[in-house]
Amino acid sequence: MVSTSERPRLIMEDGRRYNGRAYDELRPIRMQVGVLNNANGSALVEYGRTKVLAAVYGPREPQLKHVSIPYRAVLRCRYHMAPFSTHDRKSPAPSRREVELSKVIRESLEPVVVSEMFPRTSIDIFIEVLNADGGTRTASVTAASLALADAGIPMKDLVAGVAVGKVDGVIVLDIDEVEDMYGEADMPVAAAPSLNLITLLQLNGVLTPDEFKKSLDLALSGIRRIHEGMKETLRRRYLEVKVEE
Amino acid sequence: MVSTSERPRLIMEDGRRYNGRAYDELRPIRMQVGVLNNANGSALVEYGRTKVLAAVYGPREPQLKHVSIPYRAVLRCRYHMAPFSTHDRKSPAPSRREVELSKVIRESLEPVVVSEMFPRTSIDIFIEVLNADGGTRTASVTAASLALADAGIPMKDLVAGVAVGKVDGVIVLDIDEVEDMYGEADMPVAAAPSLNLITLLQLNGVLTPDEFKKSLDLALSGIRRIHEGMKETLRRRYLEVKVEE
Amino acid sequence: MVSTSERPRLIMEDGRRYNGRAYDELRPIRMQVGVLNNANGSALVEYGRTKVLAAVYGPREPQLKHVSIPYRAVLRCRYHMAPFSTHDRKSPAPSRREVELSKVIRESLEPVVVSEMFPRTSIDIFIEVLNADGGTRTASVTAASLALADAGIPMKDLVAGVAVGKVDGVIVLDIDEVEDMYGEADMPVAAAPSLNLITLLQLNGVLTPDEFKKSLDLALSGIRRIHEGMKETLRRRYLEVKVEE
Amino acid sequence: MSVTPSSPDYILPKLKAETLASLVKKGVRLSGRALDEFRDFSVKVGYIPNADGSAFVKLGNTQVVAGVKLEVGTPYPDTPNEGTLVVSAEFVPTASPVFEPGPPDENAIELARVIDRSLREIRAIDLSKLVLVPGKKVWVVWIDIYVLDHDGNLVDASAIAVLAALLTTKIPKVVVSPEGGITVKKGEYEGELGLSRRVITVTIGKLGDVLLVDPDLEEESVLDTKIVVAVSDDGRISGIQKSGMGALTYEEVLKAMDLALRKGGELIELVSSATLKQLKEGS
Amino acid sequence: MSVTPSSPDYILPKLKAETLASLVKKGVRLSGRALDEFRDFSVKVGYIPNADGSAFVKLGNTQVVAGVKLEVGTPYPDTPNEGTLVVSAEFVPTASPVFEPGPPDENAIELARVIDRSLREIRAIDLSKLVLVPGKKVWVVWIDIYVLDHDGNLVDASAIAVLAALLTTKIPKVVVSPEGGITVKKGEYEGELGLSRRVITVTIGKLGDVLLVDPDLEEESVLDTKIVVAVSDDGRISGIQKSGMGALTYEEVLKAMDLALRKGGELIELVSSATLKQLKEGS
Amino acid sequence: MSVTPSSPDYILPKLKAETLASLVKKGVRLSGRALDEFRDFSVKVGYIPNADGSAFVKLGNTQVVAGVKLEVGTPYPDTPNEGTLVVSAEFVPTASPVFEPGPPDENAIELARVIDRSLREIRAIDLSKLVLVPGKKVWVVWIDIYVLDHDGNLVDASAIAVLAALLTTKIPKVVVSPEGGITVKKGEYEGELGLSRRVITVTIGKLGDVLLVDPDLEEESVLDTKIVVAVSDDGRISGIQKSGMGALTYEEVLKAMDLALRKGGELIELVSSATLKQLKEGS
Repeated sequence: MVSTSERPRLIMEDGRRYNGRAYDELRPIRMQVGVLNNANGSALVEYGRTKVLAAVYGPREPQLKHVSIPYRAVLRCRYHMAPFSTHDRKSPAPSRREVELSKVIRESLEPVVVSEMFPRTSIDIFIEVLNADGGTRTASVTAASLALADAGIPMKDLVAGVAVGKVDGVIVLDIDEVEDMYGEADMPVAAAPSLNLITLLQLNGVLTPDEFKKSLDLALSGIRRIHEGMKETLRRRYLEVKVEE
Repeated sequence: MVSTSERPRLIMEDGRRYNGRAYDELRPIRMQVGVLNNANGSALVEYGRTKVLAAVYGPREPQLKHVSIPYRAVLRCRYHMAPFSTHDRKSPAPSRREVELSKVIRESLEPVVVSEMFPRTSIDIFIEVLNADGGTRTASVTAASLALADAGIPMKDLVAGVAVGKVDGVIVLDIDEVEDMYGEADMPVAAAPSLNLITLLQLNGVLTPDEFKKSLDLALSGIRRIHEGMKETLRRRYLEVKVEE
Repeated sequence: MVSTSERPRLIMEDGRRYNGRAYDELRPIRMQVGVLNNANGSALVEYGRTKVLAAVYGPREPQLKHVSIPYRAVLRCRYHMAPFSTHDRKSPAPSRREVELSKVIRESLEPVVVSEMFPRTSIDIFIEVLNADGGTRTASVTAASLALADAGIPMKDLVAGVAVGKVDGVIVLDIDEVEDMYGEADMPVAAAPSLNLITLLQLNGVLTPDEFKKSLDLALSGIRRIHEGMKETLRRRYLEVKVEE
Repeated sequence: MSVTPSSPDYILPKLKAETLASLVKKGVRLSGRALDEFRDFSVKVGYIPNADGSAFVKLGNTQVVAGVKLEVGTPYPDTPNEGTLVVSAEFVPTASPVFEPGPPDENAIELARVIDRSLREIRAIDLSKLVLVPGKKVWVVWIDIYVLDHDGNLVDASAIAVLAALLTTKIPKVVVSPEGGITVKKGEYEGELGLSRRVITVTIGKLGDVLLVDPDLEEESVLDTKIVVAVSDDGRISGIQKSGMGALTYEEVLKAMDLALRKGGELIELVSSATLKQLKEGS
Repeated sequence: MSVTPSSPDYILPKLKAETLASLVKKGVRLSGRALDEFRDFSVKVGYIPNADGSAFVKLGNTQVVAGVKLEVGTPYPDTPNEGTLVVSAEFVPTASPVFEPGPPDENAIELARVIDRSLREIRAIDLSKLVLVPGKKVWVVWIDIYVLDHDGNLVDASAIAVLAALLTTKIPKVVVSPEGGITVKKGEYEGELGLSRRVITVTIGKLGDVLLVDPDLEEESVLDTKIVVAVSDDGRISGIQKSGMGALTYEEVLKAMDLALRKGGELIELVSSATLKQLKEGS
Repeated sequence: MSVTPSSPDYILPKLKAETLASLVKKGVRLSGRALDEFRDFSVKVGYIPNADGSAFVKLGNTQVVAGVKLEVGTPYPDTPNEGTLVVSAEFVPTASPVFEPGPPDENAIELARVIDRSLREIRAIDLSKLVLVPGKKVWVVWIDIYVLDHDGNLVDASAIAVLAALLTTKIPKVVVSPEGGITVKKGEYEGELGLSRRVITVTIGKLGDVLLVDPDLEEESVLDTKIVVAVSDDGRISGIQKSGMGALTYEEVLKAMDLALRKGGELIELVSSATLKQLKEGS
C-alpha cells in the first residue's frame, strides 16, 4: 500500500513538466537487440525507467495443432509483468489488463508481419515488463517489433509506440507513471510510419475532439522519432540516445 | 448481505400460501420458443419471477473428439446462473451446486432424447438462469426440453419439471424462493408424463413416507399441466397463461 | 490454529528422545501389500502414526498421448495428502510442497524401475498420505516401491526411505513431526541398498560437514533395516514389526 | 458442463452382462446375494489419528475413509449462532483405473452434496451447540470423504463411513481469551460431538423392472438408473437423489422408498452397534 | 496469450463477401442500411427483478442483458471515500456456435474493459456519493453484461444496455448500526443512482477505404478492422479502442471520430428517451 | 503429478554427446573449463528500480533477475513476532523454446523451494527484525526469481542473483499511526535489510563417475543426475537437493559435499565483492 500523497502539480510555472521535460519531449530511450541467446530474436527497450524485454520464437510448429492456420502463420503474443516490476508486488497470474494488452499489442503487429510467408506455423512473441514506469504497452510494441526484426521475420514496416497524455490541461508526449496516474487522459498509440498506418489506438480518459487531434499529431511525431531510432538500433545492434537529439 | 428478517408465516389462516396461491396452484408460467437467432433451438421459460433461457446447439461435431461415442450422440448440458440472477451477486465461476444441477438436468433429459439417431455427435444444451426465484432447476428442465424440440431433436416425450415443498407442515406445489428458504422440504421432480417416467427426483429436507407420496402425486399433477402448456407453446411458439386455468 | 506451546525438550537427561526412542531407533513400522482390489499393485505403510497408501496402475497406455516416450515407460507420480491427514485441515488443491515431493519421489524410483521393458507405456504411482506424523515422503518412497513390486514391475532393487534429523544437537533416526518441527535439521534419504545408490537426498536445516556424514551413515543403516522388512513383506504380504528387532 | 459419459467406470463383458440381467430377473445376483441384501461391510473407527473422528469402511471391495475435523471459523452471516458444516469427497486415483488426479468431478461433487443434504435439514448435527463466541467464532465441521477403492455403491459406503466417523467425533478443548482469541488445545477433547439423528443412505439400482440394493461395480455398469434414499433413525426420508441416465416409473419410486426405509433402519443399527463395540474395546 | 483467431466467429460465404464488399464501395450495405445507420434496437428495462437496475437490449439480432447490482463492500485503500465499480462481461454459449463455457476470453475481457473505461474517467457514476461509512464501507457497483445472442457489434449493444440499466438503477435502503454494521433492506430503495454523464459507444468498421457504423456479424467477418469510440452527452470523447487485426490511416481515424461523435449524440438521446418512456409507463 | 520428461530442455546431437562424455572422463569439458570451474558471471545490482533490492546475473549465457520487495503484511499465527519470507520463481517463455506461459511447473517450484530452504533455517534474513506492529503487522519479504535465458544451472544463477539482491535490499520507510495503520513512504528507505549469513548454492553434475560443477545446458542434457548443495559463509551446509533422474553412490555424495563447500566459499566472496564494488560505485 503506497502512501497517497496529494495530487502533485504536473506542469510547472515555466511550462515544463514536473519531470523537467518539454511537452513534446521523449524520455531517454535505450534499445538493444539480440540480448537473448535462445530466442530467435530479442530486444530490450527502455523508455526512461520503463524496461521491457521481448523475445520472439518462430516461425515454428505451433505448440497446439488446432491453433494453426493453413494459409498464414499465427501470431501468439503475451504481455506479462514481472512480480517486481510494479510498486506493489504483482501477482504472477495473468490479470484482465494483461489479457487485454496481449491482444491489442498482437493486433498492433498483425498489419506489418508478412505472415502469409509461413503457413501453418506460429510466431511467438513473449514480452516481459521488468520495470514499469508508464508507457509499458507502447514500449512493448517497440520492443516486439525489434525482436521480430532481429528474428528475421519479414515485416512491411517497423511499428513504434508511444503514449500521449493530458496533464494539468496540457497535451504532453510519452507520459510516465505519475503523469498517467494524476493526468486527465492517457492515449497509447502505435503506428507504422512508412505505411501511414495506425495499428494501436486507445484512450483512457476524456478529450475534446480538438484535444484528440492534437494528441494524435503529437503521438505520431514521437513515433516517427522512435522509428528512426529503431532502424538505427537494427544497424548498430544497440542504441542509447535521447532519440530526439 | 441480505437482512435476515424473522422467518415469515408461510400458510395463512385461510389456508392460502403467503403469496396468495392455493396449495396446488402453479405460479403464472410463460413459455416462448425460438427466442435466439444463432442457436438451433431455444426457449425462454418463466415460472413467476424465475426466468430461464435455454439454447440447444446440435447435433454437431463434438468440440473435443474424445467425448464422442460411436453409437449415439452425447448430451452436454450446462446449468449456469447469471451474476445478476440472485439477490447477492453470484460469482461467474461454476459452483458445486451448478456442477451437480448440470448433471441431474442432463440425466433428466437422457431418457427422452433419441440420441442413437446421431452417433458421434454432440447435442449441447446451455441453460442460463437470468432471474432466480425458486424452482430454477425444474424450470430449466422445461426450458431445455422446449429448446430441444425447437431444434428438431427427436424426443420420445417432453419432460416437464416442478418443485413441491413442505411449508408450515403443508405440501404445496411450485414453491418459490421464500417457500424454499423457510420451508421444511424442497422436492424437485421432472417427468415425461406420456411415458409415465420420472426422470429427475431430489429431496432436500425431511418427509415422512406419507408426505413423500402426497408430494410426488402433487408434483406429477403439476407436471401434467405444464406438459400441456409446453405442447401448446410448440404449436403457438409462445404461451403466457396461468397454466392451470 | 494449533496452540503454540513452548518448544519442548527433545533429548532427555538419559539420552533418550522425547518419544522414548534411542537415537538410532526406528518407529514401529507396518507394511502390507495388495491392499487394493483395482490397482495393479498397492501397499499400505506405517511409520509410527504416519500412514501412507500407494497404488500402482500400469504399465498401461498413457492417458495423454504426448507424454509417451518411444524407448521406455514414463513414470507418473503423485504425492497427495488427504485433507484429514494433517492437524489443520489441508486444502485438497495440490500445494507447491506436494508438487515438489511428487518430483523427488518419482526421481527416487526412476533409477530402479526397468522402464525400458515397457516402451510407450505409463506406470502411474498414486500416493495418498492418510495420516501425517513426520517422514511422509520417505514412507511414500517405501510404499511406492512395495506397490511397484506388488504390481510385478521389474526393479533392480527396492528403494527404502527414512529421514534423519538433528534435534537438541543430536543426530537421530526416523524423526517424527515434533522432532521435525522443533529440530535443527531434517534430512530425508532414500536408497537402493543392494546397488549402493542414494536416490533421494534432501536437507532442510543446517549441518556441519561432520554432522552431515554422521546423518547420512545413520540414514543408510535405517534404510538397510527397512529394506529387509520390505523383502520380508513381499514374501509374507504383511509385516508388522519393530523392524530393528 | 455435464457430458454423457463416454468411458464408463467399468465395462462388463457382454456375456457376463447378459447372465447378470437374466439372473436378476429371477431374483438372483451374480454374487449370490438376494436383491435386498447389502454386501458385508466392516468398519474401523479412529483410523486417522489426526482427525477428530474417522472411520475406514469396507463395503464388499469398496473402501472409503471418512475424516471429520473441527476447526475454528466464522459463522455464516445469516446463521450467526450456528456452527457450519462442509462435506467434501475425493475419488482418489488409487481407487480406479479411470480416476485421474484433479479437482472433484461431477460424481464426487454429487456424492458430497447428497451426503451433505442427508445430514443438514434433519439437523443430524446440532450446529447450534457449536458456537464459541456468538456471531463471531464457531466450529466448522469438515467432513472429508476419501474413496480409496471403487467396487460400486460409493454413496452408501461413504454414508456408512460418515455415520461411524460422526458417532466417534470429539470436540477439541479450547481456551477463549478475554479478547475473544481462541486457542485449540492440540490433542485434548471436551466431549463427544453427538448426533441428534442418525442418518444413512440406501442406494437402489433399477435393471429392467427389477430393483436391487447396494449395487456393486459390475451391476452398476449395466443398471438403467439408481435412486439414493437417505433414511433417518426415526423412519423418515431425509433426502433423495435419482442418479444416472435412466428413469423410474411412479410405482418403482414408491417401491424403492419402502425398500430403502426398511434397509436403512437395519443399516443404521448395524453401523451403530459396530461402532459402539469398537469404542468400548478401543481407547 | 493472445493468438491470431483460427476459427472466426462467423464465416461469410465467399460470393456473399464479394457482393458485400462491392456494394459497400457504393455506399450500400447488404441489409440496405446506410453506412452511418444503426440497426433498429429495442430496450426493456427492469428485465431482471433481482438486479437493482437492468436492461435487455436487442440491436438487430444481437441480444444483450445488463444487470447492475449494488453490494456493500470496502473501498480501495487509495480512494477511501469512493464507492467502487466493477464491469464484467460474459459471452455465454447460448449466443454463438463458437462460444464455449469457461472464463471470459480476451474478447469478453476487452469488451468489459472498454465499457468500464468509457464510464470511469469521465465519472459517469459519481462514486463519491456511494460511501456508507467513510474509509470502511462503500457501495460496490457491479455491472454485469451478458451476451445472449451474437449478431455483431457486441460492444455498442452492451453500451446501450449498460446506459439503460444505469439510468434505472436504484440504491438499496440500508440501516447502519452504531457499531458500523450494515444491513441491506431487501427490496427497498432509497433513491436513484443517477448519472453525472451519459456515455455511449459507437463502433465503426473499416472495409477497404469505407467506414460504416454498427457492423453486423456478416460485416464483421470481412472488416479490415474496427474502432470503438466512447462519446459523452457533452460531446467529448471518453474512450477509444482500435480493435481487430488491421490498421487505419490518420485520415480514417479523424473521420471515424467525427462520425462517432455525431452518431453517439443521437444514440444517447434515443436510449435515454426509450428508457424514460418505459420508466413512466412501468412501475 | 510428476511425469518423466518426454521433451527435455535441450537435445544434444549424439556425436557431440559422445565427445562430451569421453572428454569429461579425461577431466576436460567441451567449453574448456576445468571440472571444478564455474563459468564467468556478471552481476548488475539495482537493475529493477521499482524493487527494494534487485540483481541481474549472467552466468555464462544463463540470465536471471532477482527482485526483492518488502510489503506490509500479517505474520503467521505461530510466529507472531517475525516477518515472513516468500520465494517464487518463474521460468518465463523468453528463456527457452520449451518454456510455455503458465503457472510455475515442478522445476520452477523446486528451484524456488530449494532457494527458500537455503535461506530459511539458517536464518540468513533475521525475520525477527521485520516486525512493525508485534503480532499484527510485519514485513513480507518477497523474493521473485525471473529466469530470462536458459543455458543451464538455473539454481546457482538464481542463488547468485538472490544473494546479490538481498545484499542490496533496503527497508522502506513507514509511518505507523496511533491506531496501527501503516503508511509506506514511497521511494524512501530506513536502512539496509542486512544478512545474518550469506548463503550460496553449488550445483554438481554427475556424468558416469565424474563430478563437475556448474553444468551448462549441453552438459545438463546428458548428466546422470545433479546434486545442489547450499553452503553458508561459515562453512556449513544449509540445504541439499538431489535433483534429476539418476542416483549417486555414498562416496560420490561425500565427494560432492567437499567440492561444494570449497566452491561455495569462493563463490560467496566473489558475489559479495562484485556487489559491494557496485554499491560503492553506484548510487
